[in-house]
This record gives sequence, C-alpha cells and structure tokens, in this order.
Amino acid sequence: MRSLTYLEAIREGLLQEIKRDKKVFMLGEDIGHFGGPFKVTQGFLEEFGQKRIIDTPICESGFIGFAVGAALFGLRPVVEIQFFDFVACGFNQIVNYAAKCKYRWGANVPLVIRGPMGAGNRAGPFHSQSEEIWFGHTPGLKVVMPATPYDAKGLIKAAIRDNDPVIYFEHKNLYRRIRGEVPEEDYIVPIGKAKVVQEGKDITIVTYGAMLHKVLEVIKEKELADISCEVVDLRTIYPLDTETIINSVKKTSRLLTVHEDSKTFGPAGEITQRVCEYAFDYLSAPPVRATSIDTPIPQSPTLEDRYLPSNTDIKKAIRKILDY
Amino acid sequence: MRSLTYLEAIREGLLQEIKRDKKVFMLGEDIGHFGGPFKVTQGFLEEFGQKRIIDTPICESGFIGFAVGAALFGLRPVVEIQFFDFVACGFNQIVNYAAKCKYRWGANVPLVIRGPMGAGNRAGPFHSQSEEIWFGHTPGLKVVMPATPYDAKGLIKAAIRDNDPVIYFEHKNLYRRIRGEVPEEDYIVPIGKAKVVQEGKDITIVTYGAMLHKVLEVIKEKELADISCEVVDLRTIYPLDTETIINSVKKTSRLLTVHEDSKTFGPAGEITQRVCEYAFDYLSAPPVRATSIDTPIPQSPTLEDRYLPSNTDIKKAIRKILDY
Amino acid sequence: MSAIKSHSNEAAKEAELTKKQYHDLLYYMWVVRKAEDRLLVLHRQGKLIGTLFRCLGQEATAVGSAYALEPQDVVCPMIRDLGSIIVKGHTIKEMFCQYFGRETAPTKGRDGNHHIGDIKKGTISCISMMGATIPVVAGAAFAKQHQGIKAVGLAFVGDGGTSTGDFHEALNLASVLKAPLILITENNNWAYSTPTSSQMNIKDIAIRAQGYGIPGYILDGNDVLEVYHAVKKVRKYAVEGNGPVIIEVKTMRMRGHAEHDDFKYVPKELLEEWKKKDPIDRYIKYLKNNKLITDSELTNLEKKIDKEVEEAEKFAVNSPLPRPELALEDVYQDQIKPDPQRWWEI
Amino acid sequence: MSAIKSHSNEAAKEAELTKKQYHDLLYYMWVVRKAEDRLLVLHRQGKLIGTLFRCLGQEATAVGSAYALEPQDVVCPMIRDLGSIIVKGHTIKEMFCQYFGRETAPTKGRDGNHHIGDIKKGTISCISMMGATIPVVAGAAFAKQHQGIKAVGLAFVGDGGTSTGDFHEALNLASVLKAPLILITENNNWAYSTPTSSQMNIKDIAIRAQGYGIPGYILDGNDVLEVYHAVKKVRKYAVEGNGPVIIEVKTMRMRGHAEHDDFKYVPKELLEEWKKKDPIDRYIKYLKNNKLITDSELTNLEKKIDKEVEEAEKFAVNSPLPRPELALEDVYQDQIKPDPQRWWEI
Ligand SMILES: Cc1ncc(C[n+]2csc(CCOP(=O)(O)OP(=O)(O)O)c2C)c(N)n1
Ligand SMILES: Cc1ncc(C[n+]2csc(CCOP(=O)(O)OP(=O)(O)O)c2C)c(N)n1
Ligand SMILES: [Mg+2]
Ligand SMILES: [Mg+2]
Repeated sequence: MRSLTYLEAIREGLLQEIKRDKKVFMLGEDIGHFGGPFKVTQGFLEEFGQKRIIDTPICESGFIGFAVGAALFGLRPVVEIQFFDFVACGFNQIVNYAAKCKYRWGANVPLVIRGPMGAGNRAGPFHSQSEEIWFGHTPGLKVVMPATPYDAKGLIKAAIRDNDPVIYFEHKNLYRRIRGEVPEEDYIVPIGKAKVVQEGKDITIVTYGAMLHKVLEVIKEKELADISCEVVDLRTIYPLDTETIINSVKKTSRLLTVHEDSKTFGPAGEITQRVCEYAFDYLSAPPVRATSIDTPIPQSPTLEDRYLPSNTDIKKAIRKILDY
Repeated sequence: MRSLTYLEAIREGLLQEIKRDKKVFMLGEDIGHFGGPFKVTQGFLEEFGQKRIIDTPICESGFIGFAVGAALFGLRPVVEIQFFDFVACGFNQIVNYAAKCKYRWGANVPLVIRGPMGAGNRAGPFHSQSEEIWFGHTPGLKVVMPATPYDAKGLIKAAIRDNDPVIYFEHKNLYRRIRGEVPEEDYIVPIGKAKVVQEGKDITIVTYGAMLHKVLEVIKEKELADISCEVVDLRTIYPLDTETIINSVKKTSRLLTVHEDSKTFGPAGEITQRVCEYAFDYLSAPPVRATSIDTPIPQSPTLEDRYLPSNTDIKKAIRKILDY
Repeated sequence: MSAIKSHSNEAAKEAELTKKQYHDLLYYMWVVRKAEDRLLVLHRQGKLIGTLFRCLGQEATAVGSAYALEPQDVVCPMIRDLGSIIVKGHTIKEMFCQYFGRETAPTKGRDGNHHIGDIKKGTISCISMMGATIPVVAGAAFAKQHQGIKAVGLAFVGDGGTSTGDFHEALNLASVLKAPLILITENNNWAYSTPTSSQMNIKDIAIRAQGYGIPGYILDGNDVLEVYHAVKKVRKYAVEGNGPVIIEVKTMRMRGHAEHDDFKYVPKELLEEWKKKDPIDRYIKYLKNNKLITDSELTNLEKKIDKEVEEAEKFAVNSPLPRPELALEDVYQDQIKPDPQRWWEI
Repeated sequence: MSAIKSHSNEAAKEAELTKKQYHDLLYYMWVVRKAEDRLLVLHRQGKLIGTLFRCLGQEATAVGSAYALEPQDVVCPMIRDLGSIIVKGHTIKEMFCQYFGRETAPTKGRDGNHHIGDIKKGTISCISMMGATIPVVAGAAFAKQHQGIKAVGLAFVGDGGTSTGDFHEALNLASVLKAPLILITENNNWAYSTPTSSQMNIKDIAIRAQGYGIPGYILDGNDVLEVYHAVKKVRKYAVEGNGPVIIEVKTMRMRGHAEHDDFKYVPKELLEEWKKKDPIDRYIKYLKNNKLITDSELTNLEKKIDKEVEEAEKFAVNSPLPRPELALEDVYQDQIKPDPQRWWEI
C-alpha cells in the first residue's frame, strides 16, 4: 500500500472531505495561498476557492465564534489554529459556547478545531503545549489525537462528519517524521475507540500522540527483551475507551500510562482511576505514569529533553513495575 | 470566639490586607459602590478610595493582563472575576502570561484572581462551574479553595502575600450558609497544606470546597454510624499536599475522593494516582470517587441535584468500599 | 456610507405600514411588558428559578428591529431583547416554563430565562458571557449566504458588552469577510452598576464603526418605528454583500441589572426623565393620534395579552419539573456510549 | 487632541539633539541590523535554536520610540522591536545567547529569541500571543504612576495584532483608567502571509483612536527622527494623566514573517520600493548631509558594532547549554515543596 507521512494523511483526509461535502469549509490564519506554517493546506485555496478556504484576521475568539455560528446554520467548519497554544485566546467560545449548545438548547455544532500541538521541536513555551486536559475535561466536546498516518486520515474524516464539536490535535513533531500505510479510499477511524497497537502479556502501556512512537521504540530495546508489552494507543481522549484499557489490564495486570502532557492533573490520573474502578483486583503492581514535568515547556534541547519523559524514564518505569 | 460567615471571613481578610500593605489594590467589575453581586467588597471603595478599588469595563482579558503588568511593577493586585465562569474570557492572560513569567524571564507575578464559583444555587451552566482543573493543570499557578470561614480568611491573606499568581476560588454556595469561628487577628493558612478535618480509621475521604460540608453531613448519618471516617480537606488544589493524603490512606487503607467538579479528567484521578504511586500496598479496596456527572451544569433543581454527587451517592460509595 | 448618521424621525414616514403591522408592534412590546410584570410578582413570591431579567423601557429596540427582518434572518438576543425572539416565534409560554425551570421549557430546565434558541425559527441562544454571541451571529449569517440564502444576522450588545474583545474581533472579522451582520448596541446608560462613562471614554458607541470601515447609526431606541425603519434599511445594505453595520440606540434600563439588584445607584431623576419616554406609552399615543388604533381594539389587544400571560403561567405551573435523568442526556448529538457515572453502580 | 494627525517631518526640527544622541540612534539601529545579518548566516548553517525573527527595514520605529523615553519608563517589544530593548539596556550578547539557547541567556534557554525582559531595566517580555502584551504594559505603567513615579509604558503591536480582542480591551480600559500607555501600531503591510487589506477594512489603523476617545497619530515609521520626536511629545501628554495614545507607523516588513518563510507572496516591486526607504541608509544620508557625522566617525562606529557582534557570537558559542536540572527550577518565586517527578525514583 501507499505510504504517506502523517501530514500528508491529514491533508488527504481534509481534501477528500472538502470534495465530498460542499458544506465543509475551512478558516484560519494564513491557510490560503500560504498553506499554513506547516503547509497542511497548501494548494487548497487554488483548488476550492475563497468561499471554502478562508484566511482570517488574527482573532481566535472571533473566528471560532464565527465558525460556531456557521455550524449552527448548516455548514461544517474546520477551523485551523495556527499553533494550538493560541487557542487559549478563543477559549470561551469553545468551552462555553460550542460545548454547551446541544445540552442547553438542542442545537448541534458540527465543528472541527484542528492544528499543530506538542513539543519536541525546540519551539519553546508558546509553540509546544499539550492542551488535551482543558478540553477533555469540558463536557460537550470530543477530543482526538492521532499518532499514525492511518489514524490521522481516518480521524479527521470522522471528526468532520461528526455532529458535535471535535478538537483534533495534530502532533507537529510527527508531521514529516512519521510515515505509514494509508489507503487512498474513503474510510473513517471511529471517535472513541482506542487501539491495541501491540499485543503483550506482562504490562499494559497506555499512551497516545507522539509518545506512542517513543514507547514503541523503547520496548524494542534489548534491555526489555524479556518483557512482553501490550501497547494501547488511545487515539481519542474523550470519550475515553475504558473497555479497551480495562480488557488489556485484566490480561496484563499492570499499567503504565505515558503522556507528553505535564504530570499533575494530567491524563494519566483518569486512566489509573478507571483501572482502579473496573479492574482493581487484577492489578499486581501500582498503576503508574511517565509524563512530562510540571513546568512550562522550555526551548533549549537539554531542557526540553529533561521536560519530556525520556526513553530511560519509560524503561525504568516498566522495569520497576515488573519488579514490583 | 467570634463567628463569621464564609463571606465575612473573606471580607475581613481582604480588608486587613488592603490596610496592611498599600501595594494591594483591587480591580474588577462593579466592585466599587455596588460592592459586587455578593457584596464581598461593599464599603471598600468608600474606605480606600478609587485608587485602591477600581471598577473596570467588561474586559476580563484586558483587566487580568492589566493586573499582571501592575504585579510585575511593584503592586499586588487582587482581581475579582464577577462569576468565575467568565474567566474563560481572560484565559490566555492567566495560563500563558501570568503563569509563565517567572520561569521564562524570572519576573514574579504577585497576583490574586478571586471570585465566586460552584453550583448549588440553581444558577445554571454559566454561573456554577468548577474550574480548578484548567488552572491546577497549568504549571506556574497556585490554586486554592477554602471550605471554612477560618481557612477563607487565612488563605486569602496567604494568597495576597504570596509572590506567585494564585487562583482563589470562593464557593458561592458557602458565602452565607456557612459560619465558623474566625480570630480577628492576623493569621495565615499556608498554601499547599491540606487539613485532616476529622480523624478516623476506616476510610479516608478526600474533598474540598462545598463538598466538605456535604461529606461531614453524610458521615454523621445513622446508617454510617459503624464507620470511622477520616476527612481530608485539600484547601489547596495545587500544589497538592501529597503527604497528608498519603499518611491518611496509610492509616485507613481506603480512599474516596468527593468533588463537585465533573468526573472525567477531574481532580479525583490525581489523588488516586498519587495514592497508587505512594501507598499502593496499603490499599485494601480500590480508591474511588463520587463526583458530578460529565455534563454542563443544569439549572432546574431536579437536574442540578442529579448533577451533583448526592448524599446517597456518597453513602453508597463509602459502604461499597467498606464492604469490598 | 461610513460616517455616523443620526437617523431622524423622518424615516418613520418613509413607508407606511399596514394596520396589522402597526398593531403587531404594539402587541409584541406589550406582551413582553405584561409577561415580565407578572414574572416580577412571581419572582417576589420566590416562585421562579434564578433571577429575573427585565427589558422594561427597552422593548421598542428588540421588537422594532426583529420585526424589520425576513423569516430567513437570524437573531440572537442579549439581556434586554426578549421581544426580538418573541417576534421570531418564541412564546411567552416558553418563557414562563424557562423561569419555572420546567421540563416543558425549551431548554428542559437545563438553562434559564431567555437563554433559548431554535434553529428552525432562526434564533440563537445567547450565553451569559458578554460579547460572545456577536461572532456567532456573524457566522450564522455568513452560513446562510454561503448556502445561497439572502439573509442577515441581527445581534445585540449592551454598552457594557462593547468593551469585550469579542465585540472588536467580530466586527473586524465580519467587515473583512463582508458578513451580513447588523449589530445593535444598546446604550442604556448602565452595565450592571457601571455607568457608561466608566465603561468607555466616548459619548457615542457608533463612532467605533469607523474603526471597522462600516456604517454606524444612532437611533432613539425607545421609538419602535424609528428602529423598525432603520433596520429595514440597513438590512438591504447588509444583505447585498456590503458587510456589517452598527446601530447604536439610546435608551435606558428602567430597573436593576436583574431583580436582585435594587439599582440605588441610578439617580431618581434619570429614571423619571426616561419614564416619560416609555416606548409603549409613546407608541400607543402615536397610534391613537394617527388614528391607527381604536379604543376597543386597544382593549381587545390588552385582553388578549392578559389571557396569553395567564395561560402561559398556568401551563408552566402545571408542567412537571424535569425528570432527573434528563440531566444525563443530550450532551452530544451523536450519542457516545455513556460512562456508568457511579462506581458503586458498576 | 482626538483627531488623527499626520505628524510631519517638521517635528524632526523641533528640538536639536546632541551629537551623541544622533550617533546613538544610528548605533542602535545598526547594531540590530548587523547582529541579525550575522544571525541569518548562523540560522542558515543550522546553528540556532528555533526560527529567526528579523526587524529588517523596521529598526527606526523601535529605536526612535524607545530612545525618546526616560529611564523609569517601561517597554515591551513585539516581533520587530528588538531595538527598543537594546536601547533600554539589553545587549546583543544576550540575544545571541537566546538564539543559541544557552544557560547564559536571560531566559537560561527556557525561552527563545527576543522573549526577554528585565524588571530592573523596565523591560517586559512579550509572549507569542498577539495583542496580549498591550494590557500588561498599560498595567505596568499604571503601577508606576500608582507609586508616584512619572512614567509611561510603550507597547507595540503589528497590523495583524490589532485584530485581537486584547488590542481593544486594553485601549478601552487604559482610556477609562487614564493609564499612560503609548501604543505603536506597526503597519508593515503584512501579518505573516496576510496583507493588511485582508486584516482590516480601513486604511489607517490610527482612526481607531476615535473609538477610545484618545489621540491617534500617523508617522513615517522608517524615519527615526520623526518617530523620536513624536514619542517625545506624546510621552508628555500621557505622563500628565491624559491617558493612552495610539501612534500608527507606516513601514514595511522586508523579509518573511520569520526566516523559515520565503515570503514569495510579497510582490517584488513593493520590496524594491521600500528598499529605497531603508531607515538606516536614509538616516546615514541625513547625518552626512547635515554634517552630524564624519566619515571616520562612521567607520569607527561600524567597527565598534562589528566587534560587538563578533564578541557576542563568541560568547554565546562558548557558553554551555543549560544544565538539564534547570528545567525543573524557577516555576515559582516562593518555592513550593517539589514533587518527586518520577515514580520510579520515589
Ligand atoms: C464576559 C462577562 N463578564 C462579566 C459579566 C457579568 N455581567 C453580566 S451583565 C453585566 C453588565 C452588562 O451590561 P450591558 O452590556 O450594558 O447590558 P445591559 O445589562 O445594560 O443590557 C455584567 C458585567 C458577563 N456576563 N460576561
Ligand atoms: C493570538 C495569536 N494568533 C496567531 C498567532 C500566529 N502569528 C504569529 S505572528 C503572526 C502575524 C503577526 O503579524 P503582525 O501583527 O502584523 O506583526 P508583524 O509580524 O507584521 O510585525 C501570526 C498570525 C499568534 N502569534 N498569536
Ligand atoms: Mg447597558
Ligand atoms: Mg504586520
């Protein structure tokens, strides 16, 4: 099968959806002629015209609100946040307007908010953040974060067809680094379904986004050759696929959550909590986590590397759980 | 000793600090002559004048940013958010400006952002929210939420004297409902210290804010007379007082977290995660939670009551843990 | 067309209305007034859920503007604009159910007061955050046009709400994208307890139109015909792809911010002065003077309204409070497998 | 004083500067230019951390405005305003350390490029979010005045940044509170790839001053003396409690948004036209014509700058990368008991 980069897969998903449904349109800063800083939308304006690919002024709150209005009245907007860090400037529109329409007055908001997030590119505190908790903890939103080209395409298509507001996180560090097989045809990856990426029997490692690749790399290291790891890629942050996680932990009896987001009140707590609620008696070691540290995201390589969970960190965690 | 309401205790703390330190000033909407919708600042303008008590236009981002600037250059601003729900409109200034100054360029931001939060008043989706996760998960901020008049006064004073940005949540449902002994003298309650409000040996119940009172009420019910509950009031959400929680769980071997915030990715996960990390071997039942549900906050009584964790919910949880 | 224009009373004579139209305008203003008068009593009796927001003295703006629209147009009210959505087909009955927090209310008791909307009626629910609905309405109007429907969006904002970032972002964005937005800024002298002079350093909000390269108008917000005709006119402008328009209405909030607010901070004389400009009294006088309504028509109209209000109350009172399980439903359109909420029920 | 005034070149002759002052202005513009020229080479060699932001062609605005301030004043640069903080006492050496991500950099490698500030110098670090620093600078200036210090705050914003809610909220708030804010809006024709015509529907940003009841000026942003004298003048106005001022400078971004951007979307002719208005070339010509600098003074100045740049690079290159443990420090001023970060280390 064809192999595409993560970025190409997102592009293809977007392109197919814009072609398929004339209600779909995109808006954001510099997405037109310029194609966005990462060139995700390059050529879109030329192909679909100014009515479908709209460059906006710098006003996250304004254009997110604008997209909500358009979603309420028959369109399916896909908003690009140039870097997801800037979404903080449009926060109210998402958490108070988009998220609550359906519940309050029955109006559904088929809106996708997408853009690059994540660290690893030496891009500093304002171009690297993980924001899944802000949105994952806001009822009314769905939150997805693909780790592979296949899922990236399938999830952007699912997000656009979904009738609720979906936050679609693209990990910028994967854009050109990760390649994988992607069918040309139309397919979706359902929102709310995690995936067992690798089967194993000794420990369940729950992760997602860029960390999936780090985990897959680490568990191949010689030092861990004696350990059989099962790796679960969440793919969707909310709604969380409890079933897949629990089934895996019931099998392995051990849980490590690895995430790039910072530690305290980060995603791991919820995974651990659910495992305690549904599978406590299966646990033979404490469910633990390897995460980034509780600081803003520093830019310089030595610092950013210390910020992120390292290969060694993950290895030590696995080993300590197994030795428990 | 004198007994004050929760609201009076906050007032007294504010008053004493404004008098004590002429760098302290307040700003927000309608805090002057009007004294705010709950009258927390009534009479302040008359006593301290327009230079210290400043009414602003409706611009949360603007006046929070303004306060950050003032904090950087020698003042100690106390910002009132009329209802904490509206802080979403000034979110970026808090999470990206205030929270990151110290780390990035060494400038400390002695800023307090305070106001009413929380449900129970039939005030609907936009005047009832719990937002501690957004801020507790943002490194660089401190987050406190007093449950008693004593702590309310001690923590507002600690927050104002603190040299970092502090989010100070006042539970509006406690303002006039809860009374307690409050010394007139100057004292502080240190940020970062939880409190064992009631000692017990069978189960640790970790909670904070309005839920503390619900928990204290529930455990007095006859049906639970046979159970000895230890109740921990977090008081500070970040930094979390792991030690107090862990010591308690080591004693009781059981954990229930009760919070008003919604469930998924809510505060309970972090408590459970830490208990797993530090005291897994002491647990004789799964660490679980009783929380609000994953929805916006409905207004009508029957719905809001269903939204919040009920007395019955808490009782059932305690019983099931004990029967485990 | 980008200078500020003071729209004079001449406009009222621009086009004659039919008698039914004249009467409609009165009906809408009056039904809102009378419904709220009754709700005030109920509020004092402690029977309502949440506080009560009144339009008292400002009914002409919401009613006159919405009445100038076409069915395909979109409206989102702010605090004082209940009249606008009543014109668009919402009912007093719905409002009573909202204030009584009943399952029969448009929000099923999940939200309160005038926080309602209905896509089919072309109404958008506001949220409490000031300014937030302006970009939403711009986007809604844009969507209509995008689908080939000649429609505009009518949004409202208070003098206080004009200080928000969303006001600015929405107007600039709508201007650049030529979204057909009509924004009525209601300068009613107060934002909660804050006088307009502490809200902004300008006398006329409409001057801000110049900063967006769009037309700005100033109107007497208590004159329903002036508002009607002005909106009729700017609607034509906006719908033809010329982009947004700001209309500032001068009016006065005649009670507190909401009914828990005793508005002691408002000078008595100001209230007395504006009482004389009451939009309903004035309009009835106008109709009578111009022989557009007879005494018996007036009596009949009042009776009809009283009956409607009475029935609305009865319906709401007799409606059930929401079943608790409704708290858990409708968070999403595409149902997702709901989590068991309680561990002890697993 | 609230109409828009086009500040003419006459101003430049208002007050004579000392020779040292004339030379200072050149020095600051030139050292920024030459430092960035060198950084560009290093960036192409892949030696820098993060992308490179240039002020090319816009040096006059930042330098002229900051040079007009007093030591107690506060400044916060945006993307093109490195010159302003160099005037306030930051150094090229610091900038090289920032771009090399070294521990010796003002942010210790935690942040990059011109994201630096120093309370003692009266400089505020900007953040990436456009517009966000405007209220912060207003508050900083307010704090100074509150403490009895006669100071102003100088903030910058791009044409793109004027579309943000913070621009509006800050100006309105500063106007109401009479905060001594000088806001320079740099209309350099582009916001990343977006031309000003797609950013706003007006020609002159300064017209927005009217919406806040404050003075607005339009200047030639490439004329360092014009900027200097104008800021000197409005500083007097602001510091005396009259509130904020907007200055719009017309200028041109002469490269891409940052160095990863090939700015193909910018018409060649526009670049050529503006090349002729290069602020440094123009100013040198002016100094020479007016016999304010000799050839040898010029050569010496250039040598001095070249040496400074060379030494800055050397210092940065020889500085260590940050020790990893620095990632964990300084999140708070009042140290809180740090959590052990890793469970496996407990
Ligand atoms: C973003 C935001 N901040 C604060 C509030 C609290 N608040 C509710 S109404 C109000 C005053 C509104 O005044 P105005 O916009 O003039 O409308 P009016 O009530 O006069 O019609 C305030 C401050 C809010 N609703 N939203
Ligand atoms: C709130 C926000 N949204 C988006 C961006 C991404 N961004 C960075 S610079 C830029 C363009 C800035 O243009 P302008 O304000 O004109 O400044 P200039 O680069 O021309 O000096 C954009 C869109 C940002 N930094 N902040
Ligand atoms: Mg008002
Ligand atoms: Mg620009």
